[in-house]
Amino acid sequence: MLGEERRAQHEGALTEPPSSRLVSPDIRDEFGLETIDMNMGPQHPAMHGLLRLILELDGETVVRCDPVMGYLHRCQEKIAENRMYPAVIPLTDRLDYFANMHNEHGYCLAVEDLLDVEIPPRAEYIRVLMCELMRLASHIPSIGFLMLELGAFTPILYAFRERERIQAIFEEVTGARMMFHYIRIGGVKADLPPGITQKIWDYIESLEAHFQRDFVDLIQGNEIFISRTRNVGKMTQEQAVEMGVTGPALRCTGVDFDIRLDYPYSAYPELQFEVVTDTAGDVEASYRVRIAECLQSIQIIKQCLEQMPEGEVMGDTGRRIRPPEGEGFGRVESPRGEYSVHVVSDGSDTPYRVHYRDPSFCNMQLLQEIVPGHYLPDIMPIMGLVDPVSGGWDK
Amino acid sequence: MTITLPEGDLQSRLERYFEGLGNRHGLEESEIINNVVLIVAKKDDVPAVLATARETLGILHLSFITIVDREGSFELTYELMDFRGATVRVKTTIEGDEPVIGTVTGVYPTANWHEREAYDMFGVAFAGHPDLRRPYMWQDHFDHHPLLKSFEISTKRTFEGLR
Amino acid sequence: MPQVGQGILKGMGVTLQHLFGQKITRQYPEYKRELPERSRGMLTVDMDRCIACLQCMRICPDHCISIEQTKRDADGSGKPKPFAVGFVIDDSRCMYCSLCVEVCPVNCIYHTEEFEAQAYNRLELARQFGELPVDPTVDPKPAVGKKKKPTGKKAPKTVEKPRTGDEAA
Amino acid sequence: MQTVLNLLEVEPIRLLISFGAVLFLVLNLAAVLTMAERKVSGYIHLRYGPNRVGPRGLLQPAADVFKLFTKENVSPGRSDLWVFLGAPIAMFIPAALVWLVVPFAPDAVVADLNVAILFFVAITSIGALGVVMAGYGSRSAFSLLGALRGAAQMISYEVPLILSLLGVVMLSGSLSLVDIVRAQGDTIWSWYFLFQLPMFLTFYISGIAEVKRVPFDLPEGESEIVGGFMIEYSGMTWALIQAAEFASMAVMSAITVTLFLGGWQPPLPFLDLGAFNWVWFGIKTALIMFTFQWIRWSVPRLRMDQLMDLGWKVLVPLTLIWLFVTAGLMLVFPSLGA
Repeated sequence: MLGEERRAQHEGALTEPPSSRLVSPDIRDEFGLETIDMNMGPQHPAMHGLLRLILELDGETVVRCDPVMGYLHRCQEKIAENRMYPAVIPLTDRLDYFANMHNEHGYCLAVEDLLDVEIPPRAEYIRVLMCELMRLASHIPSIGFLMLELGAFTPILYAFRERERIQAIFEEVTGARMMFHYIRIGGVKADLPPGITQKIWDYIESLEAHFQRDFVDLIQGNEIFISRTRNVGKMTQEQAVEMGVTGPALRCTGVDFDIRLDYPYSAYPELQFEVVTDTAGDVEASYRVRIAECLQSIQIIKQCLEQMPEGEVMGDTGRRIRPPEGEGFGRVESPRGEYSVHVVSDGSDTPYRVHYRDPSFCNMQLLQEIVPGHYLPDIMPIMGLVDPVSGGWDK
Repeated sequence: MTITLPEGDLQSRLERYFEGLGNRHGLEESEIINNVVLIVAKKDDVPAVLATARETLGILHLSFITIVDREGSFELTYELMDFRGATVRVKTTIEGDEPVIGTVTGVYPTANWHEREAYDMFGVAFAGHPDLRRPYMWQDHFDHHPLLKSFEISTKRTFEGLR
Repeated sequence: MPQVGQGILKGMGVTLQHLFGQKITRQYPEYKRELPERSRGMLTVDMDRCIACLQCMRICPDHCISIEQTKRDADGSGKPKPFAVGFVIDDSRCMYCSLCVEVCPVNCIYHTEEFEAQAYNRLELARQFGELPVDPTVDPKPAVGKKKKPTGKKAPKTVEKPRTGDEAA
Repeated sequence: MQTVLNLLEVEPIRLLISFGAVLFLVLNLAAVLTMAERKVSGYIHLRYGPNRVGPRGLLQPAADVFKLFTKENVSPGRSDLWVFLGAPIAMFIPAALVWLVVPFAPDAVVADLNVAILFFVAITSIGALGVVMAGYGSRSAFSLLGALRGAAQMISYEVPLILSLLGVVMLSGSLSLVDIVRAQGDTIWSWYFLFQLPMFLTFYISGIAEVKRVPFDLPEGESEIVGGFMIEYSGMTWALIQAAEFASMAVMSAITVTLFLGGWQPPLPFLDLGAFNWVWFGIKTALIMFTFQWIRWSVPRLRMDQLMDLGWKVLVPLTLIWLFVTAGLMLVFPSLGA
């Protein structure tokens, strides 16, 4: 009984008249046409994580798209309120599990903002080095996912080969392949192990050697790829900005906003790199932006390895981290966009409030906006454009 | 349609925002700290302050909305970014057990989901919001708002008795 | 489209190269990769060295360590000291964050290279180290002491108070 | 012994026995092809593919069949059961029937029909029926979309498929596949794929579309409509659909080889193997099937409207133009015709 009631209420909440029908209601009634309601996900083979899209279809054209989240919600913000400051870092790893390093970095920046602690330069360089490797390990699979969604299975395996090799580097440096817990408040956990510099250097060179072949030649010129992605998910700069989109999804419309340059943090002011933009604002443009950002990341990693200073890797935070009352903000450019952390302290050794602004969550608003009017198969490339991660939007 | 990003150097922009917001609205407090313009506004002024920021001053990006439960009152932080290094942080406080504040979705459409999330987690209602459903929690039969300090979580082991 | 099919043929060339290329699969159960020095596997405890300071139990974000503490004169010095009679690590909860390893003052808890834990029952994953078994389902002492809420005064309405800094660090 | 061989001379018995042999071949071919598919995909993906069951994983198909036989056959609660269960059969039978007219070697053909091409065209069209039955019977939005796509796609691609056959028919002057192979001669440059290159490409592309493989696997479309018409199938019914897919893929390659690549004919006269010429047929068919798989693991999928554009706006005009060119050339050089 409860179930029936719940379902009725639920349906009532979701079946408001859609704003833009493609066939006008009069014609629909006259010919007795009906739209199909379809649930895409949460257990959909190509869906990014546990997302449910409630779709209203007119034939194969989407009339309304309503993302439903919460299938992976762990209330990380509440858990963080009950953990000591250092013990929150391994939890942030679980947020956006394709960009763990950036999550840790954002949280640590926020707490360091509260503490006013001096970070040794070597630690800053190691952080940047790790974050850029992480960006590679996130952008390359996201290109693979885009292709997987278009029906080509092969690029994802080449992409995961690269991710696997980067993870091997991470394992040597941090001790874990995915949930690193490496960046700490005040620095990093440990110095780079001996010999890893050469390994990273070798890996970067081998990646450069076959990057063009495996991720550009295989994909970029393919006529089917072009016809599936060009002008799909097209958005204007204004739309993207209004929806609060950041990251490659914003840059592919031509807005050159990159936190690394505009709100510099860590060692980025000392490094040379460009913000990559494209003008088209469609799925193909976002692919090109990601490819170019990978190349930029490779350049940043090389500079980091060359300019790496010597010295300590941990600032003096004291044995027990107990920031004064106040607020701290940390903001990093994660592979998906702006990742911000807002930490409120009440003077005790657990945070009073932690708020994560995850790019996956904010970018997903785009779906409601740009999916209606596209065909059903176009939803998947648009998901590749937005590239959300389940752990990110569900916190 | 292209957008125009703000011009001028950081300091002059910060001062422009500071004056632009301070002259139009009766602010409780305002100051510039590093690259942040910190504004404390009255609850009812917030949509107007944000409208000024968006339309007159051209600050394009609403980064996030944070709510802090101060047990008895709620503290809201609206973080605005102009894409070029300056940040405007608007703070306000809502008193009372049934907090209501005006929505800013008309000014910043991206606030839509941020406000939904805030409503879900704290029960802060946003008057005039077009679609105030809960994004995370169950849409019905769940009357709690988990991030309130009064919502206690247990440290008990969750699999007790599951075997 | 002047060069129809060129891109597809180029892509097919790439896949053909890989068809005859070196394979990268590791045949897992037969071939095991050597783990790096820092890799974090399942935890283990050297009970002889443990001084039952409860640091690891407090810091653990998942509350996966439970310790039963008594006073005992273990080293025969005539002075009873804290002694861990029961020590359980619940691997079904552990997330290998190594916080406990870092706080341990005598380095008696450490990561091994084991990572293949499996059981039919979640409770079987709780590994006992002490003399007495500890029930992992019973709530351990809260990792954070009863703190929260600075007593007496109400939390400030607006933050950005001048930072004193003496409390930090 | 002699009497048994004599029995083969009796037409109905010969037909039955040879049909049984062909059915056996088709069912085994499906198993072998799944194996080949997985190996090829594995090697392209830098993996090894299945390599645990038997030497180098060669017994994997047997294990698969055993698993699928023992699996429960689940049908959705509100499905139209007879239609639901009939669909795999309706898909499999046409794929198996076409083998009746495929000439493996000069005399190794079950039924040398003089209208074999018509038979082929008619039988492959039935395949669409199975797809529609599957989509309708399983009562799921995804299935229905898949079936609609499948029906639209298969019917649309019949047109370029048939048109591209006409050039061959005009050149050989016969509808019998055996005659067509004979007419192509035993040198690689006299086969029809050179002169009829646009027709060959059209036939090849529409063949891929007809057997619903990447880049034309929209009815399946696992990343958008999950599994399309076959989403609700499990166990042996699913296996039958898979077998039908692989059998139709094999039959499409065999027909391509027969029509354009000289069938059993050796590429050069001195390579003639006499009674073993079916080896040439096998090699060519395997090659075509490999290209199917190679394409499958290299390219993404088209969208429905682009698929239709390709079919109606590119392939149909192309075949029509080349039909006129062929006819004109045959008028000018009468020696081209058979």
